[in-house]
Amino acid sequence: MAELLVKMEDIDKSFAGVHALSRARFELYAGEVHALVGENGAGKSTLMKILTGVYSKDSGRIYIKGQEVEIQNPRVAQNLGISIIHQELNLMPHLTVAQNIFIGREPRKGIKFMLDEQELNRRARELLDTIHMDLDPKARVSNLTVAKQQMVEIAKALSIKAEVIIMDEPTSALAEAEIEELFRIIHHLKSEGKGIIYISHRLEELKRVADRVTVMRDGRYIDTVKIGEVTREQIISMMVGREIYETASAGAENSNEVVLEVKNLRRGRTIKDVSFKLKKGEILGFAGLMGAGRTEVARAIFGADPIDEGEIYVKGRKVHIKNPGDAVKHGIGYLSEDRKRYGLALGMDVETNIVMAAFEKFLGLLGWIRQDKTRLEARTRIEELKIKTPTLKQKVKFLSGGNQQKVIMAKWLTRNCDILIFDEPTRGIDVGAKSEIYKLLNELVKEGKSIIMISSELPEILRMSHRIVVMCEGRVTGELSATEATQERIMYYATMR
Amino acid sequence: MDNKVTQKKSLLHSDAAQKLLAFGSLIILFIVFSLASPNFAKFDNIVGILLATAVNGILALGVTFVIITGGIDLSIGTGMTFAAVMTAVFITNWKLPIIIGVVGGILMGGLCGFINGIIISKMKVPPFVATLGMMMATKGLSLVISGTKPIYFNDTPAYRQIAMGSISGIPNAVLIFFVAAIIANIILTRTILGRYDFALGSNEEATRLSGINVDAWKTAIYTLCGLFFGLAGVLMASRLNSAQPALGQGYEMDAIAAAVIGGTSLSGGEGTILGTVIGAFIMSVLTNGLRILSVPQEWQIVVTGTIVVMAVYLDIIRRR
Amino acid sequence: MDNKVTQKKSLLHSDAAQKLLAFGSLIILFIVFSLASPNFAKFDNIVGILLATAVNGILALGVTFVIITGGIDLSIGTGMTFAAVMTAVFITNWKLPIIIGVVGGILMGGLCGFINGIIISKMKVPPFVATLGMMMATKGLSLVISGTKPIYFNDTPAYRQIAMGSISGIPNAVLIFFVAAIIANIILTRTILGRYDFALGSNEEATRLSGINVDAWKTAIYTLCGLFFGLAGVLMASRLNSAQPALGQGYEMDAIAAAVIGGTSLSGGEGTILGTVIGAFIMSVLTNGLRILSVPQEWQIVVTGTIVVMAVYLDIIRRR
Amino acid sequence: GQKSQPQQESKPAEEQTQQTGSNATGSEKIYIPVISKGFQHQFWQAVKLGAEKAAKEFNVDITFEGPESESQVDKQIEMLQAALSKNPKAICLAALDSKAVIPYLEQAKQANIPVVGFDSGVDSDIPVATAATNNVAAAALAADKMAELIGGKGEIAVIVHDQTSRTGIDRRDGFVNRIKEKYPDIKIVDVQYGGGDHLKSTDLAKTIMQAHPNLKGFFGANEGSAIGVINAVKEMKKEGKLVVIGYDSGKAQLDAIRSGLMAGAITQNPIGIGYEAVKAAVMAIKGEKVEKNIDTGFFWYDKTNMDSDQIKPLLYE
Ligand SMILES: Nc1ncnc2c1ncn2[C@@H]1O[C@H](COP(=O)(O)OP(=O)(O)OP(=O)(O)O)[C@@H](O)[C@H]1O
Ligand SMILES: Nc1ncnc2c1ncn2[C@@H]1O[C@H](COP(=O)(O)OP(=O)(O)OP(=O)(O)O)[C@@H](O)[C@H]1O
Ligand SMILES: [Mg+2]
Ligand SMILES: [Mg+2]
Repeated sequence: MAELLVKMEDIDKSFAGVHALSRARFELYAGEVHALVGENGAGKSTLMKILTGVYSKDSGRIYIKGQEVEIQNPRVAQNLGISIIHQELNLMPHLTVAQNIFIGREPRKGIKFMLDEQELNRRARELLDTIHMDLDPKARVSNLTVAKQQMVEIAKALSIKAEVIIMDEPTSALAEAEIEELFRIIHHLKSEGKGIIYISHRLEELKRVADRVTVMRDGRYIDTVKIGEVTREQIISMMVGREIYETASAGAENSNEVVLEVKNLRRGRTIKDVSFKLKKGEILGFAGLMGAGRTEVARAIFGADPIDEGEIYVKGRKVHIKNPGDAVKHGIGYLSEDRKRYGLALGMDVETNIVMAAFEKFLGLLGWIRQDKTRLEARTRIEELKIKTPTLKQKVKFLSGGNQQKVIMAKWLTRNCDILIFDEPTRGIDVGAKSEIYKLLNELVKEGKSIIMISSELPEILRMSHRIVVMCEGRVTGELSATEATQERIMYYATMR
Repeated sequence: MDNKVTQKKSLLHSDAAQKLLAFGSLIILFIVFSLASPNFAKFDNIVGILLATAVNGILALGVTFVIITGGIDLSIGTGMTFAAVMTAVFITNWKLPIIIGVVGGILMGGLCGFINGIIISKMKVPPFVATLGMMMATKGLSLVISGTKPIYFNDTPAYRQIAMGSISGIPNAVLIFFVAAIIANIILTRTILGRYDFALGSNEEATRLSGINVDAWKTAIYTLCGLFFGLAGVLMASRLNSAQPALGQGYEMDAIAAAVIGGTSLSGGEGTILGTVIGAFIMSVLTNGLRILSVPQEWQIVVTGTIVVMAVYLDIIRRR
Repeated sequence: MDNKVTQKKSLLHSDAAQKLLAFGSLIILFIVFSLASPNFAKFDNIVGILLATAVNGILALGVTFVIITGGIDLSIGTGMTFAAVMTAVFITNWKLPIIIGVVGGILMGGLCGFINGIIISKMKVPPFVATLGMMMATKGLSLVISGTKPIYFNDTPAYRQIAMGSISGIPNAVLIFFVAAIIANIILTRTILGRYDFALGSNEEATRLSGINVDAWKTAIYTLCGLFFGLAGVLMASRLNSAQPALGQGYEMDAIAAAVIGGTSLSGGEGTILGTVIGAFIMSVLTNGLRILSVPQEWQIVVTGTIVVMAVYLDIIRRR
Repeated sequence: GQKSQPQQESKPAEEQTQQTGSNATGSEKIYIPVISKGFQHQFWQAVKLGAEKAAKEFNVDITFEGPESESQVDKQIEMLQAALSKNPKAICLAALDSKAVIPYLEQAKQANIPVVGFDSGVDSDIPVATAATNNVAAAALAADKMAELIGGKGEIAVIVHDQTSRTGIDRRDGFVNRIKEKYPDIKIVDVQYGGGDHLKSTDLAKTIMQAHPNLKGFFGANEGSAIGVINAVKEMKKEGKLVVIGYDSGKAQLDAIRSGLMAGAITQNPIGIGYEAVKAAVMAIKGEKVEKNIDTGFFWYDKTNMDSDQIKPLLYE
């Protein structure tokens, strides 16, 4: 049997008011990919943060290669040969790709403190080449898209010659091609005898990469099983403690009323002539590879970025959207793909974030906020979307990723927008929550709302959309109805340059 | 039994207890000075402290709003002076009724704040630079307009009553400060302006993408700050019975310090009016107490510096 | 052909051209003043401007490092004075050799910075408050130590040469400033300290998670800033041939303004030494030019404020 | 010094009656707060010296404090207020704005606390005495000397410490008006303000000299301004080409006068001001009659007379 690299026993951790882990357990052998799954807030990230010295455990023991260790800070973890790709991006946006990858381990020359920038870039280039990443080492990270930033994170973790590599939802921001590349890298690492901890909500991935899977629920250890010996459904029922219902598409039951029409939209080099129509009561899927320009289109329609050319019609009337305020007035809401940067006031409470876009509804005289009303509204939304939060006044930054996403959805539902643009709505969200969101999307369109859903997960696009628009390099290259769409056809258009 | 323990705990962590504890440093200072000098806790001296806090406190209230957005306003000190000078011009030079002069002075403060807001939100000049410019502009203009001479309110003795008239021994300036603090607290916690104030400081881009007119609200917040320093100018002029055109620079740091000592975070998104009021009092109790104890002036400065750091440190420990 | 267009474009967008453009406001100011007064562009006056920039420039260099971390240092002005007083104590009162006095003075600055760093990183006191405390402490201590009297370097005439000796008409202070700027630039762009400086300002938590000892590096950066204001103190004392204990407050704002005008972002993660140097020059060219033109002082202030805002606005437009 | 001798001898008896007369708790000394216009500048330190000398002589307690800059009228008022809370027997005050302090003086009067003004007067008859220099006349004397030394014509410039403070205004106006009235051939090309900051005044003076290469004379209206001018002359290597006139003393100015860099300066009698103020306060407490206006005088000094018995005690290093 291979060497036991990591053994965590009876780990307990509480945050103010939240018991995040109770007697959690985990083991990792050399040369295995060990998946860790659980619902949002199950404590996966917390457990890994304890292993990497970000949080200190309240009690419990950690053994690395049989030795009991105390991991007080991230440096200790690094020295023990543990590296991690955090779920939240942890990059220095003002630094370049290469500088980010080697932060803390910069090559020096001459005296001890002098940097060898050339060597740094060379090594970064080398690393990026070996893992087939198309990134410029000298590019500033703040100029990269989320997907590319995620790749920088991966490169950073791999650059540490670690024996244990933790990946906390590495694929949530990636498209198919990069995911393939990541899997190739994982197989390679595995063959070198490294241990990999793999956290993901995309359960279909597990069969392809993982050897064993550990399931957590409510901060507790549930079970560890060989991946070949369980079905997806079994994993899900271990995760949620109940059977899950996965909705099918609502079917093409929409009217022909066009609520949003975009004509010849252009913006810089990223949007080159985009036209499409959105009908009432329809989910319009937007498919494409990373960087196809879907996010750009969404932002442009929403008025977040200025457009160079093009016309937008809402319910047949031509509108001029110069800023998000205009868009909201015309009943358009936008859920960004990067919820922390663009979606949430992280330091504020759940209630405020929910009513943020619709304060007008709750105002009394002189801008007075009717707090009874906002509280009621927030409470209703929390129940409706099953948002897990201890109180209304909890700061959003302490919620798990999935619940944060639900808070943003609640915000737009409160605003009662008729046209909703969801950019990667299920990114980083567990199966349970995902199915809830699908159900919700279906309910919304039944109520007569119209949805644009941008997603890089083809199964999701295929399952949910009434129609699918495929983009490639800033152009609309194809449009498919739900009945004619298949993965292959979408990929065909998505690569049609 | 289990229930009791929880109750006890919740009492300790209750809001009221928390708020009382926040006064910690202030109370300690107060007790120490009272024990050290019999003259400290006298009614007259307390009134003196209150009065000394009023102007700086009102400045600090205004700048609290700005700091919560993650911005800064360096023009509050000289802007206050500008408002004072304009009030004096209205009342003494132009012979306008006092009430119009007062409202005019406050509005002149608001105007400065409005211009700050426009430069920051529309021209995208960082708040530090924009308000630094306004600081210099108002400082210079005060001197130009007044002819570098104080303007007195000798013809209008009623003007002095605005700050120095008193109700049962408490000067109006103090009452005005408390009323201003209450209003500021209501605006910050109960109105949409306050909510957007925090939202801007917490995540400006997310706020914009929620369809909120970020530029307009930011301008409104700087304008509000301007109205506060306008009010401070009116009170200052009233207290000195004159507009002193050279005064003002340096006051912004005292006010910002009061807000920051009171727990307002310079990176935005955090702050309370109560904290700012306490911060302002910590500063003036310290100054007054050390004077009462006749500590040599150079040592006063050293001690003040040390205690300010310790007060904030205590607060940090308390919150853990 | 297509190639040519690209080349042309890349020339315009080349680093060199970008840097030249950054001088924009400075060059415009220079041309305007040269045209307005024949006395402005004279060699002696230029040297005067350079000399007037030296002390503020060195302060600005130091504070640039701190601002890049997203922090602030308000103690640079009075810390400078403290270093000057200590130098004078070493040399004049204790009769130590000049070189030891100079090194000692610089190290005293470093000590102040070190204490700032410890209070900020270990005690988690916000930089604004910690350095505000240090500002007061050093201000008071300078007065205490000197007995509120200037300390002269009359027994050691060589001391004055440190700043005022000259090489082909350029005073040493100016040369020292340029050397300091070059060293600062190397530290900021070529050493690990500079790298972590940006990393801290860009995302402190991510830096910590990368296994970097954030506290130690932060302390190092504040210490470096202290060494710079220590050097400024030595030069200042040398130029005035005395340590003036009452001087210093207000200098911090000028230095911070220079850094910010030069494009250093108060929210951290951005800044260049070249920018700071240009910022410092913009400030002193403005002051000098307006004085040469004998603009009345009150108007000088107004004009300076306006131009500072405009210079930054121009820079913002240019970068778009 | 001579007159105070007999008073000092009769002091113990006086003090006894004072103590029994007051409701103080036994051995408490008479307390007199001295509130000046500043404390960091050399001039104020000299005033403090004089005040302390008198305090020692008459066996009273004093405190000496002042705001950091002469524009901080409100800070001075707060000091005054804190001082009033300390039950003083008298107060010495150098008012920054003589009108703005009047209400507080009235408060003092009601509490039977005699007020003695110093350095400059207060527009009120509450102060029982004022020990001050006539700054306008003093600056006019500087103007006369300037005219004499540059031969009655040419360009001159002035650096003043402050544009708005009483001393700044008086010295500027005293100098400028005298030149305008009496010396039509002298042109004042620039009057600027350096805040009393040595470094800023140096750069300021240099710039003025750049702008006006034909400058023949330069007046610095306080110590910091004067030293700024001297530094500028040194740095521009214009030693001997310019007549520099200063104000007050301090080591740097004295050295400059000795070395000929500075033609001379006006000195007030800061030690005398502090001494006379406290002395008058003590006399007022005792109910003795005090002179309403104590002119502490001002003098022109230069290389020739600075070591004389008359001038030397007025100068401080
Ligand atoms: N710093 C913190 N302060 C307070 N509560 C926290 C903190 N970090 C995590 N929690 C809470 O601990 C619990 C576990 O969170 P964790 O992030 O480990 O979940 P997760 O399994 O990684 O979820 P997800 O799949 O959404 O990433 C959640 O209830 C979360 O709200
Ligand atoms: N801030 C930016 N600076 C420079 N280029 C950018 C920026 N944001 C996006 N781009 C570029 O614009 C193009 C379109 O990106 P966009 O994010 O819209 O694609 P997408 O289809 O939404 O893909 P993703 O799956 O990554 O969200 C890409 O080439 C991307 O690199
Ligand atoms: Mg997680
Ligand atoms: Mg996208």
